[in-house]
Amino acid sequence: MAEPMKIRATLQGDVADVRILMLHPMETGQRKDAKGEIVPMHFIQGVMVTHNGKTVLDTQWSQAVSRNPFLGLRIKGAKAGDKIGVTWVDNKGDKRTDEATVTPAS
Amino acid sequence: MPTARAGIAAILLACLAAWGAAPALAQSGDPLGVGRKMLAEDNPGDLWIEQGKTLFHQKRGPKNASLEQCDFGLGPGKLVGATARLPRYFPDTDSVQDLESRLLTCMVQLQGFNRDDIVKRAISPAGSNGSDVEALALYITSRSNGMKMNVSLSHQKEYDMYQAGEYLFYRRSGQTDFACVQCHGEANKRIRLQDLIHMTDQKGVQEVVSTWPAYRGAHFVVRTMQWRLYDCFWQMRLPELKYASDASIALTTYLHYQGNGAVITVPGFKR
Amino acid sequence: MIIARRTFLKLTGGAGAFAAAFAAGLVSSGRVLAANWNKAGFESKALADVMKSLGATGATDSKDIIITAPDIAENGAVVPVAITSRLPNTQQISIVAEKNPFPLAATFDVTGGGEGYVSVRIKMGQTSDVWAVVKADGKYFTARKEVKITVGGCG
Amino acid sequence: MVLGAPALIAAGCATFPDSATTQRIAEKMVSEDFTAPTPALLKRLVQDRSQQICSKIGDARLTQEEAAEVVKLARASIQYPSSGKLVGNWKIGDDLAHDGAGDRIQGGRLEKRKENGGLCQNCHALAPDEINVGNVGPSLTGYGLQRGNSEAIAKLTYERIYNTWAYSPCSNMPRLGATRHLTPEQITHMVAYLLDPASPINKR
Repeated sequence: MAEPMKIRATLQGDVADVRILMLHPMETGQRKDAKGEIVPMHFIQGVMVTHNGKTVLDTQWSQAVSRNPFLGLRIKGAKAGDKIGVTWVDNKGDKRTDEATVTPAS
Repeated sequence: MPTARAGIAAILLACLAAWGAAPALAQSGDPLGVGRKMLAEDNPGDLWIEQGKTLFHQKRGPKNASLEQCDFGLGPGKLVGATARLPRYFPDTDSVQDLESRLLTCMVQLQGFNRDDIVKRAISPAGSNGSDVEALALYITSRSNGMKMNVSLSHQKEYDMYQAGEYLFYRRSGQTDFACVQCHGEANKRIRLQDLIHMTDQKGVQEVVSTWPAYRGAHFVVRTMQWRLYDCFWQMRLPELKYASDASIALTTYLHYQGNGAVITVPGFKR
Repeated sequence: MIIARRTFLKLTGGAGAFAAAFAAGLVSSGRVLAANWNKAGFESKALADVMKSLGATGATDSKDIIITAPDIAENGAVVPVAITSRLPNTQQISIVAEKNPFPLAATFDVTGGGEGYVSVRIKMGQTSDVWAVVKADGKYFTARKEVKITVGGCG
Repeated sequence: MVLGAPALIAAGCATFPDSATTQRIAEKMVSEDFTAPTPALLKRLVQDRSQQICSKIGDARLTQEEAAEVVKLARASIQYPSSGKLVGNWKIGDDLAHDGAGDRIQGGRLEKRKENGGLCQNCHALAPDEINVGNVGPSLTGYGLQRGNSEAIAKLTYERIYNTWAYSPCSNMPRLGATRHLTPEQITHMVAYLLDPASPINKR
């Protein structure tokens, strides 16, 4: 079951600083569990980030991205209140979409 | 003991000074700092706060009850500022309890869970999704974020705990001859590359008491103070510290009291 | 600390780990959902092959690409890497850990208002150069930085 | 700022337990609050005389008499390898110096290995190019370069590893031989690692 992401989007001038944390095992397919059995490969392959519905970043990941992944990016021409959408898809077909609002710098 | 330490240091420094051995790290500034800062800025531990909140309010266990009636010292369900005053004496159990032992009491009494079952799972395996207790401890502590640690020793049992904790902090045993102070009694020390917090210094001990529960980078889960203490005894080659035992609460009482005034900021991020 | 080291090894896997993982999982599963996922690149074992898969063979060094990463990483399972490209019209950024069994870790296509900046955390099995491969205005540029990996811990 | 005893205690209404009471309470915890796979392993918590003396609380100092007793006990503890050879194989010593494992207890099990690691890397700088080394103890880089490798130095080095309290009573360093963490033979390899001109620790 995919857990919610944590998305922070803070305005710095007209650039939104976006920081995304995801809960995902990013299993390489080699780790053994407590019983000595191989944990199957399980990792996020793609993350798409949208700004008011328009794609701004489209990523391809390998299993070399760390467990509980972090993704940081910056979006030009953003305003407070803009919507940032994030969707990830993993190699098992699990996916998760979350949304956040751009907040003014505090 | 300071005399003894100074003694060995003096002997060896005298030899070393002659040709000025400087550790590689001292020459290259702080090659670890960049990474530590980048990791701490975006802490995956945050992802467990919501989980803990859900677990806290959910009706669970044989008694199908939430933890909303759990009293962490400020009254049933009052969480804001509660952990800033822990450990403390609780009249209902007639004992001094830290956050995790109090949580255990509530999970047993209010929710009907079996104590041994919870204890067995309290410290989750590395690389797992974490335990209920870890998520709950983080959520409850996060409700005191921004507040100052303010542990009091007004009950006799709180005094006794504090004193016992100090005694244990300095008590050497086992095949490494270690007590806590052997690694945590001086400034700017490392085990391998890992910084050792200087716990006999106020700033150092404040860093300890204000940053647990913390996300442990190498384990990918949130760890608690109980885990931290357990893991130290493991490394010291001593027997296993029982979860939520008086010895663990004594050490926590000693450290938390010394760290009074520290601003709680959880989850911490530990390498 | 031995538990950390074990965990590290388990979670990152060795060379064999990645190879076996690919053989067992990805390649045969056919459940690759990201349509544009660069299978050839992610399966490449050498930097040159990664560059080829990206169409970046012959890319030139650029001082307008900045790699922010630690000189020494305490935990090879979580190495923070941020890439900033000041090249005009930055379209794509790839991160490559040269000595990983499969060096290509991630590729980011920047579109619309996206800036030439990404930050991510990757697994590294050993001390290695980390490369940023940037496509800007249709051309490829690179930068690199060495990251030393120590298995942290106190045991 | 160095911490002292809690001055605030005076403001409360509880009484400061005397040290005997504190000891009784704390020792009860030690005996009840730890588990081990066997009773013998649980005994690791029991202090020997030297450990008792060396557990000074806070700023309390070791008296001259106490220091002398610790030194005397330490001297008496030192055993030499049956071969009589104090300098072993530096390559084995190198491995040992970088091995921090062995004899830990987790999940009701003892980490059993053929022999324990030497733990040196945790606390001491070793070869000049090594980064992943601690600094709780003094740097050992160039140890042999400074001291040479005479028989007298070999004996001193052996004894300092076997029971460092013979020279620095109550120092932070474990009494690696006296507590049986390492065998006399293992210690001879570490002596070689420290003294041999070919050892990486003595690289210029």
